Amino acid sequence: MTITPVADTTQRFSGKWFQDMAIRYAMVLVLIVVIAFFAYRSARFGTVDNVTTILIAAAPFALIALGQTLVILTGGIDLSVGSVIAVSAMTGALTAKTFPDQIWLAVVAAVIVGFLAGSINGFVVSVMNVPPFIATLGMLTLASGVAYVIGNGAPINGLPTEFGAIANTQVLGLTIPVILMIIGIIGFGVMMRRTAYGLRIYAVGGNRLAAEIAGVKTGRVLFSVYAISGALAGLSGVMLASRVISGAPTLGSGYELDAIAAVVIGGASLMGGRGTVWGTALGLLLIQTLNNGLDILTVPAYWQNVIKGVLIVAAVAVDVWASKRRA
Amino acid sequence: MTITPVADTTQRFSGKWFQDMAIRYAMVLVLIVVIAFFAYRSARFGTVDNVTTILIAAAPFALIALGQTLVILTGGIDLSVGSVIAVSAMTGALTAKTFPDQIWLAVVAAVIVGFLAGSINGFVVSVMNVPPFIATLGMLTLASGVAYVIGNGAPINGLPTEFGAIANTQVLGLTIPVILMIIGIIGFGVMMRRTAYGLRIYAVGGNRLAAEIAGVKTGRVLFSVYAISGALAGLSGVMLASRVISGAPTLGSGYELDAIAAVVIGGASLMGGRGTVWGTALGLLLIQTLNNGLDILTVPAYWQNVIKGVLIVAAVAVDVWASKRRA
Amino acid sequence: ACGAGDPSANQDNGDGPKRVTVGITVYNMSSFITEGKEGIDTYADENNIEIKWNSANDDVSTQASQVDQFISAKVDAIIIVPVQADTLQPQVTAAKNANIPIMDVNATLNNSDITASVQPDDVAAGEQEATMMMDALGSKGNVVILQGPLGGSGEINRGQGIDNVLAENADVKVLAKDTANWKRDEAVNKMKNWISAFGDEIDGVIAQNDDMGLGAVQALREAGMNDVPVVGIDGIEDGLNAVKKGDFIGTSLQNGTVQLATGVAVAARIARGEDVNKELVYTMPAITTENVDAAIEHVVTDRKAFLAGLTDLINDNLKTGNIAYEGLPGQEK
Amino acid sequence: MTPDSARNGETAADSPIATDAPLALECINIEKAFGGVPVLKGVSLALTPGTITALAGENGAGKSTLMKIASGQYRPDKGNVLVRGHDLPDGNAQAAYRLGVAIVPQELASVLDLTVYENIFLGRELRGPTGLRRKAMIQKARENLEVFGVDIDPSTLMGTLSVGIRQIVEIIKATNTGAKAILLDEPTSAISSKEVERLVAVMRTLRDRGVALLFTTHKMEEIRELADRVVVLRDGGLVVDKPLAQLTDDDIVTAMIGRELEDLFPERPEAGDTTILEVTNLQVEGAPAPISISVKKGEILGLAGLVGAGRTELIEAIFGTRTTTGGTIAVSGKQMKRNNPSAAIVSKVALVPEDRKGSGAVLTMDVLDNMSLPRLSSFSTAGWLQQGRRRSAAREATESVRLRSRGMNQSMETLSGGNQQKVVLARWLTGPVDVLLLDEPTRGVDVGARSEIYRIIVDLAAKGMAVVMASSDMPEILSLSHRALVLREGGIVGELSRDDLDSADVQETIFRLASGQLADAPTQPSAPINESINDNRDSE
Ligand SMILES: Nc1ncnc2c1ncn2[C@@H]1O[C@H](COP(=O)(O)OP(=O)(O)OP(=O)(O)O)[C@@H](O)[C@H]1O
Ligand SMILES: Nc1ncnc2c1ncn2[C@@H]1O[C@H](COP(=O)(O)OP(=O)(O)OP(=O)(O)O)[C@@H](O)[C@H]1O
Ligand SMILES: O[C@@H]1[C@@H](O)[C@H](O)OC[C@H]1O
Ligand SMILES: [Mg+2]
Ligand SMILES: [Mg+2]
Repeated sequence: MTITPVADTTQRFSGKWFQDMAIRYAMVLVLIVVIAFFAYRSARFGTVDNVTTILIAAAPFALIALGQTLVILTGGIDLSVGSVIAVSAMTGALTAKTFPDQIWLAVVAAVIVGFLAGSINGFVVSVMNVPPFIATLGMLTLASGVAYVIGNGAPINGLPTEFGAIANTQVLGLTIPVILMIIGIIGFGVMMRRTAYGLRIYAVGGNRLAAEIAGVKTGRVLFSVYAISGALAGLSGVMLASRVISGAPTLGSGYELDAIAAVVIGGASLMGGRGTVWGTALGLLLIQTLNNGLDILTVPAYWQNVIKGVLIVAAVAVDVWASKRRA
Repeated sequence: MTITPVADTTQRFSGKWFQDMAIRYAMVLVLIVVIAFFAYRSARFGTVDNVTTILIAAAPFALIALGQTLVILTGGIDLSVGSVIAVSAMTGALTAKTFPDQIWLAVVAAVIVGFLAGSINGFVVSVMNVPPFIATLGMLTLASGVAYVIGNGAPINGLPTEFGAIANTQVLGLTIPVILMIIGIIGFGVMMRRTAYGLRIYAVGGNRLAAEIAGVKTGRVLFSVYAISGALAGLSGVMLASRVISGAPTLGSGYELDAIAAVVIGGASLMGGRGTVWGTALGLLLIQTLNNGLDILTVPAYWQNVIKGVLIVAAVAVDVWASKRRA
Repeated sequence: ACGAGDPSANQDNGDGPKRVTVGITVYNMSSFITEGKEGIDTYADENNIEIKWNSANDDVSTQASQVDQFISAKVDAIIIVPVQADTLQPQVTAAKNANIPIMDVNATLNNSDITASVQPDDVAAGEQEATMMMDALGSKGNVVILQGPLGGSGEINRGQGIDNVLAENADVKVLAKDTANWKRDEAVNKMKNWISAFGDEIDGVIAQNDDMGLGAVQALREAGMNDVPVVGIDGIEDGLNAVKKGDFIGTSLQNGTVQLATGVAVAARIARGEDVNKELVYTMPAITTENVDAAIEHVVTDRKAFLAGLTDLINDNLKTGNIAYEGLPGQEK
Repeated sequence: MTPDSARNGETAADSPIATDAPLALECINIEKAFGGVPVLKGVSLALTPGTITALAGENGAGKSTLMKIASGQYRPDKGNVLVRGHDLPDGNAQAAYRLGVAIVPQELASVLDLTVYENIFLGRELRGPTGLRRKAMIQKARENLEVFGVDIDPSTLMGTLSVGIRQIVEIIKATNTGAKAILLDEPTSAISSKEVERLVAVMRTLRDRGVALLFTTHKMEEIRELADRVVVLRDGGLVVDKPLAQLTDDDIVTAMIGRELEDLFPERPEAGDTTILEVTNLQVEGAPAPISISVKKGEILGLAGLVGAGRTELIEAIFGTRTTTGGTIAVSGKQMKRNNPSAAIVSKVALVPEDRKGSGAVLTMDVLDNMSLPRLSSFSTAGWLQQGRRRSAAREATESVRLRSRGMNQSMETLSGGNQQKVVLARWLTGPVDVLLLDEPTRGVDVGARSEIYRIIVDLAAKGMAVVMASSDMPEILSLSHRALVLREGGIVGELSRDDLDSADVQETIFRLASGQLADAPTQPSAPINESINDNRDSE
């Protein structure tokens, strides 16, 4: 065949390669511009301390954004993560209060609760064929209710200080949630590229029927991504609660939008099949950098919203423009 | 040809007819069960007064749910309506305060602001090709910021009582928002069935390329649905503000989720191309009936969430099951 | 403002007070409200009052519908803990027209048709916490301020109180001021970012409630800044503990159990046609290391006993007019 | 016919056949590259009113790209398009439509959630004072469908129809717009010869009215029958542009593939004796009666029929993607779970579906990933992909079908249609298969590759596989099958042995069986073509 010799060179510069580069490149560029602006305006922005501050704030979002990435890749959406964070945080706090000597139990309990909530989502979506938006909206409402029920309407306070150790312990200068975030991004990034499971997720989102015909057990794949998303929300919830040593039923409320935004800013399509973990990490970084930088410049909250709204759209518009140009 | 005589019967009992019936029927059934339960538990539920209360509560949601239906039919989503309500309410209130003698100006100003916000969404989606989720999430953030900026962080109070006339005047026993809701549902319902514009909205959502090569100005169609959604949110905003005679930057916050839920419960697909205005009206009625009935039974707020979450999923699950059975 | 039903219909018939129904709509089930609800339930049980309870999920329009429902259900009195000040005018008018007394409790409605009010003095609370901070700083230094949700009466009035005090302390500079929406997790990130921006220029943190103050404490701890004074308002469990531990220089106790139950007590009296003071102000006692132990008993450790004495406490308070009295050291009837 | 449509018929018929009018469509020096790789290298093409031009070329030669540029879907890098002398604004499909260009894309662009008639009338809806005239549109759509002998209810949802019928609907849509230039990208790939015949008649009628038509096909007979002029692309360059009369078949094929073609169909070795696939009383949901078939080792069983005969349904039912309510399926004597595609794959049954866009390929993924999907577990150890192993297996399989791609990492959606088809077929070649279910296996595949695929199918059969092949391509059925079944309305109406298939009048026999006629050759189209093809763009 004539193509074989050409293949090796073309492969590196194939449409997909270019597109990938363009997508990453444009968003990275936007991020660099944003960072440069903040660094120019404030000498404190670039300090190690402040980078740590950004990472710590990003960590709980990163965990749910990772789960959300998998869900969105299958063409679904998980609106429930915010509430699942609340219910897990409450569970974790309650467990810690009940077994103050076995703090690890709080983590286990929170993750299990998150996993269960996610599994219900997965069941409702994959077996009962309820559209993910409704299934997880139902869970959003339900879990938020349960979070209040657990504390009988009130936050769980007066927790043992050891509970704070979960999120506030430092290893090599990084707190545990930050480490989990880094492990999570690398782990899921590699998983999506290097494992059969990752490939199946892309296939289910790209074309469920075609995946089915190619022998993928699409129901199982669907179920699993929601379960994973739930478990990660559980982990995120207990980390959040541990950081402020309190379980509140309002914890995490509204986080789902930020998580979904990070995924979509990162180039994923809500129709499924398209997107990467690295993209999500970028999107997350952009949002968190904006939050931090605007606070540092003490821009009032409502102007922050105005600026953030415009910048997020602009960033994605640049990205769309770039990826079209270079395709 | 042999079919001509058969045609009339097959058409009425064609797959689509059955499917339509099943979809409507199942959800109507669910609604009837819910209503029957509340009526059985509370004598007050079925009173004219209470039905009026439900309708009044439903009206502002209905307006945005109608716009949302069009947007979702094109395969998009409009997350910004909640904030557009806020910014329009603030505009309306400010206008009423400035021109207390020309209350109608407040309505005009609010609708124009909503329309402008929607037009920006439409432009960003149709011309700049930014995914609707991001475009309208940006507007959600931006408009919410602007709403605070308008009142400089505070609500606009001390409005002329005439401002209250907009939403609280009764015509034939119904308030103006309720009448707008009824006109809106019928008007949009008929529009989607009877006009070329309606058909083209379905086509753009079903397959944009197909519409494009059939000469449909898909960009314009896309633009228009966001503009309409924005204008309706503006109308909804000024009605809300008038109802409580106050403009607050938090007005409407979170309404987008309820509106989208109504559309999806009504059988629309978030992928576009599928759904009806009647379905949306049903979905809306279900949500509002639950809100009202659970309040009347004074079910504690958090248990209300638990129940609502389960029931919404169950209703849609029944619907999915039924439409599959009968398709 | 009056408008309660005719007194003749509300006479005691036989033993105990007549049974009345009070419809209550609250902005949301915040922890403050949840705690208060316990007080309400306790008081209602012991005083032949039926409560219809609705939560508005922070939505004005929902709250309007809930008031509509109470009116059509012909309750004997309505209590509103409003989502937003200066709202619900048409609904209040409708209640008046239906001869149903209507009250605002915990946050103001600003409406001349309101029958009665039980309100915290948020301006005084703001002044109180700012004064504590001035004392701690020796009226010199830089502070940051964490605000409640913008536009809410809590934020506006406490902010006013803080500003009043700051106006008299020219040597204290406000480095930054922004909302963390009453929330601990929002406050910790906001504070962390301010620490990035200002480092040890920050000499004190004024938080408009305890939750945000506690978030600030966490942020300071993470940054290794252990001697920056923080002050809050509310006297929630963790806030009181923070005072005890020295993480807070103080707080102001807004005992929801007392405040909301007082609202119900007033509503019932009006519904029964009894005479009662209709403009009640709850002045939050300052909590410092001096009296924090007693406060902890009332709010946390001895809550059962406190609830058992609630009816008597409120009935006494209504006679003296100091509805915030709960027998803390330093408090006077 | 309603008076209404008669009037429209007249309007269209009135349009003069202008012999010295400007060219209907002109492409001048078109260049286009994707990601730096040139796909069209300066192609010029002129369509004269009242002519039919065939656009031929191998898979990936650039035919569809050229058509997309001519219809405003793509922006050319260089060069421009003139429609009746007017400049076509770059990449503006709506402008192209308004200037009178209609297209039937290769990857059908139907709105699946709309009905057949809504699809046909989209963009030029019939409107009255009270809004859409749905009844009138239904009536007209029905007449249009009759031209092709398709008797479906125009109110049927497009999404419930098979690809063949969708293709017909799209042809109707494009040929009824009153366009002056009509581009048909492989219009015959999913329909049987009977419908092709109708299409031929329609295209000739349009030509006689002065419309310029451009069509692509991989079938020589169709070029012979229809074209006035033939244009051949190779590797993005124009290699032939001549009147048909000046070209032989061999000229065309040689121009296309750059070499001479050997025999299209290989020799079929005898089938074996052992039964591999045994389908007993399989009740397909909605079918009139249960179906039984059995296929022997090494046997190729052809399924013939008209569009909508139920071939696809039968094949899907066996594989498990269409619900069956009774009966048994056994592979090599072992009972297989019904309604369960993964069980089918475990039983070494493979399916190449008819609708490659809907159910064949995962367009968002690249070639390698699509190739590895069916055998992921054999390409991974403990869940980890063995890149080397799957890459070499995929490369081997794609080479055997002569895939033209820019490497394994090219995204599926940027492959040409025929090359996508090759991937969907080739992905099963990376491991053992006992029963191969093929539904229109060479849909859109060029002659060169087609002969490869036939060779592969015969080789696989020779190695002991049982093959069931539904096809609308008559020569394919006749020359490849050991045995053929004719289906009609979801049931088997005839069986033809190898001897029958070799007999001279076999085509006619199949037609008769397939259309339920007892005597005579294929009938005339049910509605007179001349009157039913008209400009429906009358209501704006
Ligand atoms: N969007 C795109 N991005 C990158 N490459 C593309 C894109 N579209 C087409 N190509 C490439 O352009 C070449 C020509 O494709 P085209 O679809 O025009 O071929 P074709 O002649 O129609 O083939 P077929 O007979 O298979 O339909 C192919 O190599 C294809 O991979
Ligand atoms: N009378 C009819 N004429 C044409 N199509 C019909 C008719 N009745 C039903 N159909 C459609 O044809 C479908 C059956 O077609 P199927 O795809 O199974 O057959 P096929 O022989 O493979 O046809 P194709 O070649 O178009 O794929 C049915 O599901 C239905 O949608
Ligand atoms: O003090 C605040 C209280 O007044 C409000 O009602 O809820 C939040 C509290 O922090
Ligand atoms: Mg092609
Ligand atoms: Mg078929």
